[in-house]
Amino acid sequence: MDFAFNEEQTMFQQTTRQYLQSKGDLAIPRNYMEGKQEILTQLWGGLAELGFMGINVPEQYGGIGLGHLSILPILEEMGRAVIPGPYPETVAFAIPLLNEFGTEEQKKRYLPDVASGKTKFTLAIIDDRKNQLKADLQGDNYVLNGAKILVAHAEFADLMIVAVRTGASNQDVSLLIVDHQLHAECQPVKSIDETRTLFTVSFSDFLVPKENLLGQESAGDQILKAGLNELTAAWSATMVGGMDRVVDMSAQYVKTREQFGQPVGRFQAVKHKVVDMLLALENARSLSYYASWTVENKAGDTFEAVSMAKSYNSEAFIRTANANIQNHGGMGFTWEFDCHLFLKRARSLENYLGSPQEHRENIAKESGWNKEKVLQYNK
Amino acid sequence: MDFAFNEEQTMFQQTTRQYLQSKGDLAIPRNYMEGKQEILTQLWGGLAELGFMGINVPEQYGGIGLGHLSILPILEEMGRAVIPGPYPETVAFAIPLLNEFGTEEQKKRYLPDVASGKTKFTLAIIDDRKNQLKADLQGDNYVLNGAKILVAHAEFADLMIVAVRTGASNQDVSLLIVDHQLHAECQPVKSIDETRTLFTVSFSDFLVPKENLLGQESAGDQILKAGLNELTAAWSATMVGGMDRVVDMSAQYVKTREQFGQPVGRFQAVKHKVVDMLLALENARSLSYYASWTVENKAGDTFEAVSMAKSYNSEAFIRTANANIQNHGGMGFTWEFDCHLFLKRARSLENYLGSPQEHRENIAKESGWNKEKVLQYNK
Amino acid sequence: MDFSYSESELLFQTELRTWLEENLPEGWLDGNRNIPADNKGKGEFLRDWQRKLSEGGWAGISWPVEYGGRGATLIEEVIYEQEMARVKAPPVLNIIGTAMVGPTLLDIGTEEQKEKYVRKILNGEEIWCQGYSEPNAGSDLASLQTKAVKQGDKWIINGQKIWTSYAHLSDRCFLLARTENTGKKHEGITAFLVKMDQPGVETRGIRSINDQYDFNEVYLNDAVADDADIVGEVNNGWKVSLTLLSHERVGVARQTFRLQKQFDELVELAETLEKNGRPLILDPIVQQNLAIFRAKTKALLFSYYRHLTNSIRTGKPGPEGSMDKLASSELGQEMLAYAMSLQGAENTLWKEDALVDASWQRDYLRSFGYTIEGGTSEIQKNIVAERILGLPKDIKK
Amino acid sequence: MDFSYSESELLFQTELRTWLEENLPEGWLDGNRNIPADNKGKGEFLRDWQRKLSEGGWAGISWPVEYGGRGATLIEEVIYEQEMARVKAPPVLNIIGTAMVGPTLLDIGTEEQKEKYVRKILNGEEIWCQGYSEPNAGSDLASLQTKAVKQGDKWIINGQKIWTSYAHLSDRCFLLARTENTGKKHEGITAFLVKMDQPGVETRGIRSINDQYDFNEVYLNDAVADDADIVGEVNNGWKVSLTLLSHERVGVARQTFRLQKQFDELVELAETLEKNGRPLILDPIVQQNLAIFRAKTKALLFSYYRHLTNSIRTGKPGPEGSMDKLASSELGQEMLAYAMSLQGAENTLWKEDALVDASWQRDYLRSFGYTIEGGTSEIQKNIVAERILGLPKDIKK
Repeated sequence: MDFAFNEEQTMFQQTTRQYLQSKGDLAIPRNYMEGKQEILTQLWGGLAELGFMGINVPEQYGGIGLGHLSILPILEEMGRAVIPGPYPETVAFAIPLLNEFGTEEQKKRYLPDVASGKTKFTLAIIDDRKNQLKADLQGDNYVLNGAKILVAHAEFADLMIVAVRTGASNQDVSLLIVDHQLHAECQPVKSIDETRTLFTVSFSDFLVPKENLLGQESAGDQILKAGLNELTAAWSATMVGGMDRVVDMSAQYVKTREQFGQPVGRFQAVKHKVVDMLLALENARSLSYYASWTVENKAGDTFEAVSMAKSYNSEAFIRTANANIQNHGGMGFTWEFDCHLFLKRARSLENYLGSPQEHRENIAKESGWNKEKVLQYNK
Repeated sequence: MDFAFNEEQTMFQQTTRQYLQSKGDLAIPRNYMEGKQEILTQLWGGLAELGFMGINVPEQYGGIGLGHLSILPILEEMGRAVIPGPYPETVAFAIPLLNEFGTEEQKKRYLPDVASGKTKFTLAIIDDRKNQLKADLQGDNYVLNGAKILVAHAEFADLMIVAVRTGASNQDVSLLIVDHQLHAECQPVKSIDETRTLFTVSFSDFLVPKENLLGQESAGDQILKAGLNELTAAWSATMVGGMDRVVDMSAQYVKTREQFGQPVGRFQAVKHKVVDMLLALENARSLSYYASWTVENKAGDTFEAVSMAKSYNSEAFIRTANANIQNHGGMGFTWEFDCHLFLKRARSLENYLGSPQEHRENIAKESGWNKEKVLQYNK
Repeated sequence: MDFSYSESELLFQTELRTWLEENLPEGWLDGNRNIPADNKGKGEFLRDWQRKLSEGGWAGISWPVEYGGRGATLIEEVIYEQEMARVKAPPVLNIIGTAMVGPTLLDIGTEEQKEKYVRKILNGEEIWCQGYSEPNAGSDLASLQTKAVKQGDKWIINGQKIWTSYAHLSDRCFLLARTENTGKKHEGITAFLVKMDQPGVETRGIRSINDQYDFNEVYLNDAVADDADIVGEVNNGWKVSLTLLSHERVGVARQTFRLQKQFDELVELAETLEKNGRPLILDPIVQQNLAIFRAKTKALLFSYYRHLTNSIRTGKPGPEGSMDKLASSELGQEMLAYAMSLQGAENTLWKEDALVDASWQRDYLRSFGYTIEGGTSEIQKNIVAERILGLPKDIKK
Repeated sequence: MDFSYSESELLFQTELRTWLEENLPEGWLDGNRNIPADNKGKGEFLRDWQRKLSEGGWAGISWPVEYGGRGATLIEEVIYEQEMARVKAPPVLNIIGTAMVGPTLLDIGTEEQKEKYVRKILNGEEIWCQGYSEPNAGSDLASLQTKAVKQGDKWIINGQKIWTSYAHLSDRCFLLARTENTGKKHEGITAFLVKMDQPGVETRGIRSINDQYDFNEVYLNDAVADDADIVGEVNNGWKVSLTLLSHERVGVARQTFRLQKQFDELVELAETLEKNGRPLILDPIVQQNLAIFRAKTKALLFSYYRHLTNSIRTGKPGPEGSMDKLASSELGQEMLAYAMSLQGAENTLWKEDALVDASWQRDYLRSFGYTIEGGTSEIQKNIVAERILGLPKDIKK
């Protein structure tokens, strides 16, 4: 039994932190928000150089062949600096799905390019309410019509994994690997979290070759379940990083900011508020570690573990980011100080990949508190 | 507009406080808990002498003819001293129901005796799960068989208003005025709140004269709704008194108890906790005042107002009573200190007359958030 | 104990409602409540509204009739704020002037000051701001360091203020400066009426986390004031500022009524948004949360009324205002946070892309200021603890 | 990072499980977990259990083998506590002896003290209590006033202790007393090993709010100790007491595992209780609440493990124990409160009339002690703030 980072994880963590600091730390999201989107390309190049794009890509495809637990520290560090870009989508969704469900040809085509940093993935899974995305198989191509909303970083990603309706029933969901940069229409929408750009992506008679089908046709729901579980674990880990940072920020600020001739951290109202933040962080970190462990080890309780992490961490991240603003007083209310970056990121993750309430419903389901089980119990 | 006690209310409040203090204040529930139940008889005599048993009894039946708002301050004061006995049941349930639904004969028979302190009422409305109380009309008598649980102060009350099934349907509920002291079996049950004794009351071929029917036969549900609404407002008022007292206790204690060479109330963790208690008290008082005002004025939103008071106040009472224990440190954990009396009373009222969740469901219903309204809205 | 309005109060309410219906900007009541985002457009829009209010006799209603007010009662002031919240009226640009500076000058100003300023406050000819906070004097206001030094017959003021609302749109500033450095910190402060349009005064907008620029830094570099610009006496500014703050109850009323409105809109939001084809409001969990908010918003309203009753009876504002401020700012933040949660994965969309109404996102972010400005929640708790509960003061060096 | 037990750890677990199944009191595993309520009966029952543990080699498992222990690893200690919580084993009467006094004497006791006390601690022949808190020295332990004065070759002890668990059943007390009045408060304290059965020692049970008498006041009127009864050196008791407290991690483990068990029972409660004929657990609101508790209890468990990992790696207990204690005591109180709420109008029934199991009511009331004893939550927060976050110390006079 060992519940802390091992040497390798610690190394990944330190390397990431040093690298991000060398690139400007919180200046990275700042620059990105101000329109300097080239920072993302630089960043991605650097991550690839460090080998971080291929950590869980098998060695025969140019990667290192490790698992989810090895990405965990990198994700935490990215959360600590509110890093923009589809890193989680690429390494904790596209790569594992390609590993598990991709054809040999798909693996050869995509994985080496992902590992080298050439190819970035995002995903498109939420339908426009009024314009559901459908795919008709015509000859060797799927013909796509409809739109997806809330697609993160469509501008930067080269490819996206798209969930499409390929049949009459609600269950007929298939996953396609789509080169949206060809001629899908990517319409940016404004979000309070300007470090995660969101797009509505519309397809109009858009052709996707049949060989871009990921997994079996109409097996999309099951594949998605696995992929989203890992992606959710990944984003939960970034929240731990964000919380770690706001605890640090608060602790530092209240040690130095003086009022009434005292550092404000000497007043218990402030002092204990930072402790409450720390306790929330401790919980979040524990749930994140465990969730990632169940993902890597395909443990039987992985869906429950990930739902615990996501529901707890997303609410705790909002709460601590909120407290961090309060601890900074008026300065926390300014655009200039960094406090709001964390609050906004926390909000943009709150309901992404399922709301806290939905994840708690999932805990209930996975724990067998749902109807069927209980009625058995009562017999 | 005037949102504070008027002169009359202030007078009732002061008189009650003085009277209860003269009787020993918190020694009253202490004595009662230790088995000196004669204290209740003395108390009741005193209350009657002060005219407090007849405040809302019409003048022609020996009372003063005022309304619910005049009882409010007395109830608060009783809550402040965790007074035992069925005062709310008598003045905020039996009297108003007799006033509104009693026959002239019933009023003459009961109201003067209630006003003089001779007759005390309680109520029995929860069926024993395994032994529902039913009443068969045979000749001039209802014949009662079955049992009621959680009947408060059955030992001290002379009469009880009992809800009985008088027909085949679930809606066939009728109210009877029952002299349970005759030969109903009153079995005490142990409760953590020893200031409110509870009984299981069993009836076996127990005869109740037909003229003891309160209101129409099978109209019990509607009558109960009105009666319980007023009773719930009354108990919510006692909670305000209880909260007022724990705020006082905490404020006093933390001013005098010293640790680290300081009164502990100087430490913000403690200081602000008492402020949070005060804020909860303020809310509770406001909701209680308004609820009582809607009861007296038969306002259209009275059911919502009372549910707001009950759901908020009962949870806030628990929370503040809990904080009061913590503020007293180890001493708060002793039987000897009075802190626990309030916590236990708060718990014994939490789900009495409906749980907080149920009252919030009622707020939703009364606010029209329920299905019917919303479906209309969506059309 | 009576929770209803008197006839004359109801009359006042009707009169105001009618006036609002006739005078609010075009389309306002139908929900087209767009205020220009740019500083210039916003300034003009708000000045127009201020002028309209003043012409209609609806600015500074509590002022004496002789100065252009209505001599409104406290209850009428409350009704006024209630109605303004109901229609979500545009903010009153000269609120500092009409609610605080004007009444303070009427209280303790010189005849000359009354003559010179008071009418122009009401008709919006001169907009006022207040210069209190400084970078190192936030919660600890008495530590302010902006200095005013007498040179000849002029006071020369140097320093920096922060969090000055609408400074960039203001003509004058009610400013606290240090005129004496010995003795206790709060005994060397003087209150000045300072002209904004002068070379020594420079304002710089602060971008808030909701991307608005309502607050400013104000830099004072040899700004000038006369003896005639002093309110009260030299070194008596601390007391003067307390007089001014005692007029702040109206702000609390505004916050309280805004909450009532916000709650109604929260219910509408839950009725509008759907999940799996069902309105959210049918979700029992949503109902429980709304019921909790319902009880809390109502409780705050009644508590405000109760505290007001005390003020009316005793003839002076009590420390309960701190409780109202504390509770309403915290609840406002909570309810707006819940409105964010309800909007699902689209909850962060804002400005023209907002899911329902961009004001949810803007107000949510704005709400983080509620618990900081005008005394943080922590400071309010100290005030309540010490002034209402009589608990010991914090230990200070 | 590995969340599974090694083979030898699993073996240890199996061995303990088998022993428990064979040695727990008759019917215990089937839920008949009645401990006599009266002091005498309870004392005998607990002494019997202590003796059984000791005979089986399951008391003081972390002790060196030469002193009758198993030299268990930290992880084995954790497994031990986990299993004990799983079967809700009777409390270990001599827990102060086995978990704290024994290890402390082995650390820093004299050879004579080890000889005299250590074996009798393990086999339960001598039960120990600890005399720390006093009426005016609770959170501020260093203010203790119980005095020990040297007269000839004896120390004469006078004063009063409070909150001494099981003092009425104990043979010896690990007691702190003041031996020097000058200098800093915590520099004049000495640790004594005091015999309880002597004329100068009198215990009086404290009735707790859950109607139990587990705590005591201990009155010392010319109680006597020898030089040989001093642990460490005269006036060095503060450091000795810290050594002793560092052995408290086992208590935290116990609390953490008790929570896991409590959560499972809470789910069972919700499956058992019905409303309108439906088990409460089908109520989506109940499910949400249980899911929150599920995540929190799991989080505390993993946090405890993480902190333990740190201790194993660094070879010493860290300040994280304060976080574990704080979080688990607060969560325990919360969950028991929820168990009360779930029981509806019958939630206050207790003892033989309890709706489901009287231990809910008893434990609920007991939980108010969790956040006070062993350092209040407020004190723990100070420790965490100062020792982990490096925030400034409280201002003290």
